[in-house]
Amino acid sequence: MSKYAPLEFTVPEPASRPGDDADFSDIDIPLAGTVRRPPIDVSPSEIKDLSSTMIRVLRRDGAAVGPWAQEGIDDLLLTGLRSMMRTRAFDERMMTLQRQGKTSFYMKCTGEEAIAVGHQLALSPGDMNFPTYRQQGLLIAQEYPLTDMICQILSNERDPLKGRQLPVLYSSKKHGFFSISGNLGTQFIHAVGWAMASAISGDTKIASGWIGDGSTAENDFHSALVNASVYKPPVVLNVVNNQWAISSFRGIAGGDEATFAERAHGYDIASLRVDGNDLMAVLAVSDWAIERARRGHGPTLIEWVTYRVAPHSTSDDPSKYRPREESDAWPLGDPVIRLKNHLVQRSLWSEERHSQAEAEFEDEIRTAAREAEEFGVMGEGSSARDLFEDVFKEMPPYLREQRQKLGV
Amino acid sequence: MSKYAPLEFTVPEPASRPGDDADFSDIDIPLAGTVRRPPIDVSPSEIKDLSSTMIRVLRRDGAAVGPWAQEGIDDLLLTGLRSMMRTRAFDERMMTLQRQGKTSFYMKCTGEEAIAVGHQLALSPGDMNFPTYRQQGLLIAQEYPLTDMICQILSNERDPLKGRQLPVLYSSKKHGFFSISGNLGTQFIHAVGWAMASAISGDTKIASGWIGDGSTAENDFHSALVNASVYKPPVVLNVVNNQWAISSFRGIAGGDEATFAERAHGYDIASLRVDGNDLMAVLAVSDWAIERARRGHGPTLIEWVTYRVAPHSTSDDPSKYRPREESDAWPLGDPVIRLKNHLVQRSLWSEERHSQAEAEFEDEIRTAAREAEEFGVMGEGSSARDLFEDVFKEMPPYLREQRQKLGV
Amino acid sequence: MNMVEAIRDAMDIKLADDKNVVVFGEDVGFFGGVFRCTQGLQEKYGTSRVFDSPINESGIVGAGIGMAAYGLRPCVEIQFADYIYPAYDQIVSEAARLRYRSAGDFTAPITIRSPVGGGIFGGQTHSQSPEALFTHVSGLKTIIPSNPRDAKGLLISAIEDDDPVVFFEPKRLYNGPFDGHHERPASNWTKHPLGDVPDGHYTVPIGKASVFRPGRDLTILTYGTMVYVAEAAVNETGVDGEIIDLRTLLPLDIEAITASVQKTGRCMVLHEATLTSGFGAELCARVQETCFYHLEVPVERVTGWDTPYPHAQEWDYFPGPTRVGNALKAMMETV
Amino acid sequence: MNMVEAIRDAMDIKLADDKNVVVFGEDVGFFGGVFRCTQGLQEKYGTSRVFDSPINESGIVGAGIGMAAYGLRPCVEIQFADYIYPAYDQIVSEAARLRYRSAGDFTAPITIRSPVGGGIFGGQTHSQSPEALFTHVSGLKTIIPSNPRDAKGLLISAIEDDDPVVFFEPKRLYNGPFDGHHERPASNWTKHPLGDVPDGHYTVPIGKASVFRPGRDLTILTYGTMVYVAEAAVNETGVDGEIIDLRTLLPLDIEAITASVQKTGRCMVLHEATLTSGFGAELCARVQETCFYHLEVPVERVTGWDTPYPHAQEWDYFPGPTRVGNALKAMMETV
Ligand SMILES: Cc1ncc(C[n+]2csc(CCOP(=O)(O)OP(=O)(O)O)c2C)c(N)n1
Ligand SMILES: Cc1ncc(C[n+]2csc(CCOP(=O)(O)OP(=O)(O)O)c2C)c(N)n1
Ligand SMILES: [Mg+2]
Ligand SMILES: [Mg+2]
Repeated sequence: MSKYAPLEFTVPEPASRPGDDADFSDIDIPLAGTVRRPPIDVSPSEIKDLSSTMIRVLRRDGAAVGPWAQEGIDDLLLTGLRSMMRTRAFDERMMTLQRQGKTSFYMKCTGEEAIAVGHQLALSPGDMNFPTYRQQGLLIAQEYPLTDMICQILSNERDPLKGRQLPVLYSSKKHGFFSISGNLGTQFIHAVGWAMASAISGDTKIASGWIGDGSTAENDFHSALVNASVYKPPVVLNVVNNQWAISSFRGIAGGDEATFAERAHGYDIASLRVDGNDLMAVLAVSDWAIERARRGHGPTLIEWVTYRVAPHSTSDDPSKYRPREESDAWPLGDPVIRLKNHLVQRSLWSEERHSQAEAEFEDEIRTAAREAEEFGVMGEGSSARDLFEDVFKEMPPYLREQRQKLGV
Repeated sequence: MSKYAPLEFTVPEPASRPGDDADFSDIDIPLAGTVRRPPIDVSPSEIKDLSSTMIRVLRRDGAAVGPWAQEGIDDLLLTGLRSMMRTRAFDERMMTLQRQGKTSFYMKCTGEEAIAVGHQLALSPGDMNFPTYRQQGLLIAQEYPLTDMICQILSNERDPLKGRQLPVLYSSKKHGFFSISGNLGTQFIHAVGWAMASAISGDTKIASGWIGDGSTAENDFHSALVNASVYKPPVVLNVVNNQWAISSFRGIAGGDEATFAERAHGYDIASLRVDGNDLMAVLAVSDWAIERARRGHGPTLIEWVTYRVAPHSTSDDPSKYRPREESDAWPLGDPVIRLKNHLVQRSLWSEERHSQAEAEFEDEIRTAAREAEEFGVMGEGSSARDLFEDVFKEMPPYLREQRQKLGV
Repeated sequence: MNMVEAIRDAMDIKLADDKNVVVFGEDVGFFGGVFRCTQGLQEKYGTSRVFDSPINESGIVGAGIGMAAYGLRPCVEIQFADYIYPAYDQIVSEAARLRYRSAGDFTAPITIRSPVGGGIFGGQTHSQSPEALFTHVSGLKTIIPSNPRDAKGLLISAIEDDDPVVFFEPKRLYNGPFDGHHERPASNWTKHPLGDVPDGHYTVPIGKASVFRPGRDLTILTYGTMVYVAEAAVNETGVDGEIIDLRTLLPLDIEAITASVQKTGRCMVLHEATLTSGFGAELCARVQETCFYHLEVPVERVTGWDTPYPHAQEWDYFPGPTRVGNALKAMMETV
Repeated sequence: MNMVEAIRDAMDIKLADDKNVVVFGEDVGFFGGVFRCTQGLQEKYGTSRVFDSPINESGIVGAGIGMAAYGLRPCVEIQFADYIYPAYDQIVSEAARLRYRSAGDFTAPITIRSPVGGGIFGGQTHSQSPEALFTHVSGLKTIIPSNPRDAKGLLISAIEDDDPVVFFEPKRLYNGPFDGHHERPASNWTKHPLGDVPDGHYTVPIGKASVFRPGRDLTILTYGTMVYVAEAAVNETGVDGEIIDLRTLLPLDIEAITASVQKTGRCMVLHEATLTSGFGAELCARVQETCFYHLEVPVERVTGWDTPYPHAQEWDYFPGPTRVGNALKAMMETV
């Protein structure tokens, strides 16, 4: 009847599902050291190519190469390695606590440690992160007290958030760590607003916003980019592309044919795509974007390419939706091992020191956990009185009445 | 103290304000006929350049040139000219009605007529537009009864929308014209959803979504693009960039350094930027995008570059925020005059026929208005009973009771 | 059958008998939903009928409205009701208004499913009960079933309804009736008569309450999880409460409510949502309008407090059987 | 001074005395707002303090929250309350929750101004009164002034408040008190005592109602435009109604309400928003809780109907003086 064939509806599918072999052949990975490093005041339109490639520093053999390789940062690299290792050890310990029924819920960042750790090391005191639930590295890299973190996870008497938040949704203004929302994406525009405020106030502080690949689909991603585009505030917009959003792969967020970094083009925002499992690349690109922002050259969006090795959370079983061995096949490797290899090659580190450090961190965290558990687990020690505090600055009479009704 | 200078906050400003000379020197206009015409199944990444230029067919001297110039469409061009003229005459008459206090409110599309008219002429019966308030041309180009339109504007006894909507917020399923929302942007994702439904149903119909430059900042713009990116449904996403959104210029929507067409790049959606005051370009590009969609090659975003000659609405006074003579300086000219020149040059039309047609349309519309006014003006003749209908398909008892209480 | 299975069964039946029904939302496709409500449906009906959506709640509802305007009947999932707010504009300004503003020219028969309520230690963003934010919106119907049998029948009704329906599923009831005694072992639906779900197609009418437990002393107006909390409190206090399970909040079954309260002369309103401007306020207002001269004591609201839903203090927030029981006794003591 | 001028004056004073105050929203910068509330402020304070925002309500509030977390005090405008829904998630999940979820570590002292109400022939998207959708949200304060003097003092209080405040401005009152007699010539504020606005800085406390008109027969609880409709109805019927102008809906001045209703024994609740789950429901519920034994007749709600706000039938929807007057008389006749 019609000269046109019936239309078809297509839904993108990941390259592999449970039972298939893992397949990452669709991910193009340029050799380390091959991507140029533009000046920090470059105009966004001049670096569009940098959103479609991948900035990498650490070569497979451990050498640091190319224009993004920084020198004279040995101490920083050692700190980075330690922070990544501590983050990983922390995650492992917390999983154990969850299995022991001491907390209801936990979320690991295994395989993604380089991103938060490296970025935090590039920030300055007073700068503000607007994180998601997978940036524990931001706190751990700056010596936030592990006991406090665990008290929050256990929702106990010493929980800095007084039992009000789900485990892992930390908040610490002092550590430049904005209160994590359980609602995805909302913080991205907060980061932009905070950065606008810094500029309005003639300050020199910058904001760093965080979002997952899946959450870029949320509308707040757009409001953040539109406002960043219009006012050019000092903000770094980090997209952590770990390939998965619970059970849906990056293609369900429209990140299959175009990269997430390319989203920035239409907004005249500088953007870079980076190997997120390469701590040296993370440090160098973070430095670049932070300096660009702080010098008044405006926002940068960074796509950090990585892989969510862990289940989404302790409530998730990824073997239901992706090949079990997918994470082993992940072509960018393990960020801890890659940095270790570099440092060992340069004799700044050794296998023995690595094992020692592992033991040391395990110990440190076990001690912190023990200390924290003394104040209760699974909500023990939280006070019903706290239920009514902080709804407002001053408790209005009707809330006082409700508290009385509860008898606390 | 700090090695960094205090940050500064900047807000984009238009090139000229009241009292200044109009200035459009920042708008790059390529010569007509110089932009290539790719095949309809081209991949979005191969035509990124077409979002930063401007597809134009009608030369200043009236000739139609280049790969987008279509031949053998003389009748269509004449229909296009007439429809544009009728649209303009309609707007003028409605302004008069508003000044006479017969309607409370009106919105003109003066200077933008080519876009809706041209696009409608490229659509097929059964296709569905999701318009804004400035696409009256979609209805007028397909002989929607003017009396019905005016009855809606007068909110009278014969108002097809029973007095429930603000004037100009038409709805006509039969004419492929989705109910206009007073809330900006919401319809863009509806268009995508409708197109998804067409594909799911194995249909051959396409949807056409409409949004203004200012409204691209709304979050629904993003949800539309994300869903269009993921499912690649048969939809054309039209951005009418008329430079202004009430008092704010395109830069406040982030459309100053990047074009609105470029927004599509990060979503892997084909996009084209077009001279919206050139009916031949509108026809050709609409054809291309509609055919692309209908053949299953997915969505296209089109930025139509034009200028809002009229005040935002009858409640607006643009001399408060832009130079009074700005519209005369608009470099893309008047769509009616440009097409007229082309047709006259080709002897398909003449100044006399033009004047005759003007008189004819004025008459037609005056007659329609007179007819419509017989059914009441300014809400006269609307029924309070209609207040309670159509809240739901069946009126629930509590609404029946409320109607009784009102005594109608 | 538990409530998850009942809900899945309803979608399964509608997918099978109406080719215009489509099901989508975050993680609902291959994976079958984080609460498994759509498990197996994609395999059975294909990716054109059951599929994953981007993480964009506004887009889920917005695209659904477009599909509905085309002629489909989308049944979409919002992963938690706490995440429905990004879609609020599409629900309120678009789905709810489309029929009215187009004088019936376009309609939006969309069903929006979403788990509500707390009791799963989910903190403030996995526990909310936002039903009152929808009952204020003209043009929407709001349903909250309390058991598998109603859930299936009401969900079929919702999908078949020609208007937009917000369908809230009390997540604490997915696996079993829950009476608020969180310290006791959880019970499950297999042992409960309302877990006995008829096969095949049937409907439970929208807008009709059910008398969950007849009684003479006092009427308890409630819905969702709180039905079982009310039951526990009645059993524990010996107050012979008549428990009305509203099932649909809008349109409200005012006849059933009035009949009961006029009989008992006392009325408690019970919900998990915060007190102020909760749906309980509307119930109070209606009851005192229709039963003023029958009321012996003021209508009493027992609800969550006017605070966000806390994490560790969940059971201090939750209006459990003790709090309900005390209120019941107090209401019976008042002269 | 009219209400627009009073509101502008409040922002002017706060912009001058606190460098952390910033004002932004759609068209509020160079142009001064579609209702002219910010006219001249950009010229006076510069584009860093007063500026246009993109047309993205969620972004306006979201950026405002980020700024507030930094230490600023944003006072933002949503052009019409009908367009606040896209920002609903940012208001509910973020602004209202930030202090609580961070245990006071971060706060969001943001003021969200927006014109509400109908009576301007604006149709369903320029007329809504969505206040009840905010009073259900813990962590928010909601204000609706009814006159220039209160508007200025309350807006200064709102900007100085350390918590998020939703500040609704009845647009029909911008230019003059409006009693619902749309067929009569409009009056303006110059002739009204409450249009006499003090110079300089002063505050009207949040959470305190005012007795707009004392009376003995009956209490009318109302706010915004409806205050004048109540006054007209009282004058026209001769019922000696005590009109309480609530001014703040949350926190509610329950003491003032209780004192009045216990005195009069009769209570009408009057608002323009739709009936079901409107703020009137909460008022009914509270009144019957605190004044049950004083009430001689049921609390009566006179409100907009449960329909979208129509265009042509605006005055059939609007609860005008006739409808209010009839209800007043009926309430006095009931025994
Ligand atoms: C508004 C909202 N919608 C849905 C959810 C449920 N949810 C929690 S995490 C998640 C996936 C996020 O994926 P991504 O952004 O890629 O982050 P990742 O978990 O991979 O770090 C979803 C859907 C939520 N928390 N908030
Ligand atoms: C959600 C929403 N926010 C704000 C408005 C008020 N408003 C109506 S039209 C308009 C400007 C739109 O500009 P643009 O999208 O460029 O379209 P144009 O008027 O130029 O055709 C604004 C802000 C609205 N109608 N809806
Ligand atoms: Mg992810
Ligand atoms: Mg415009």
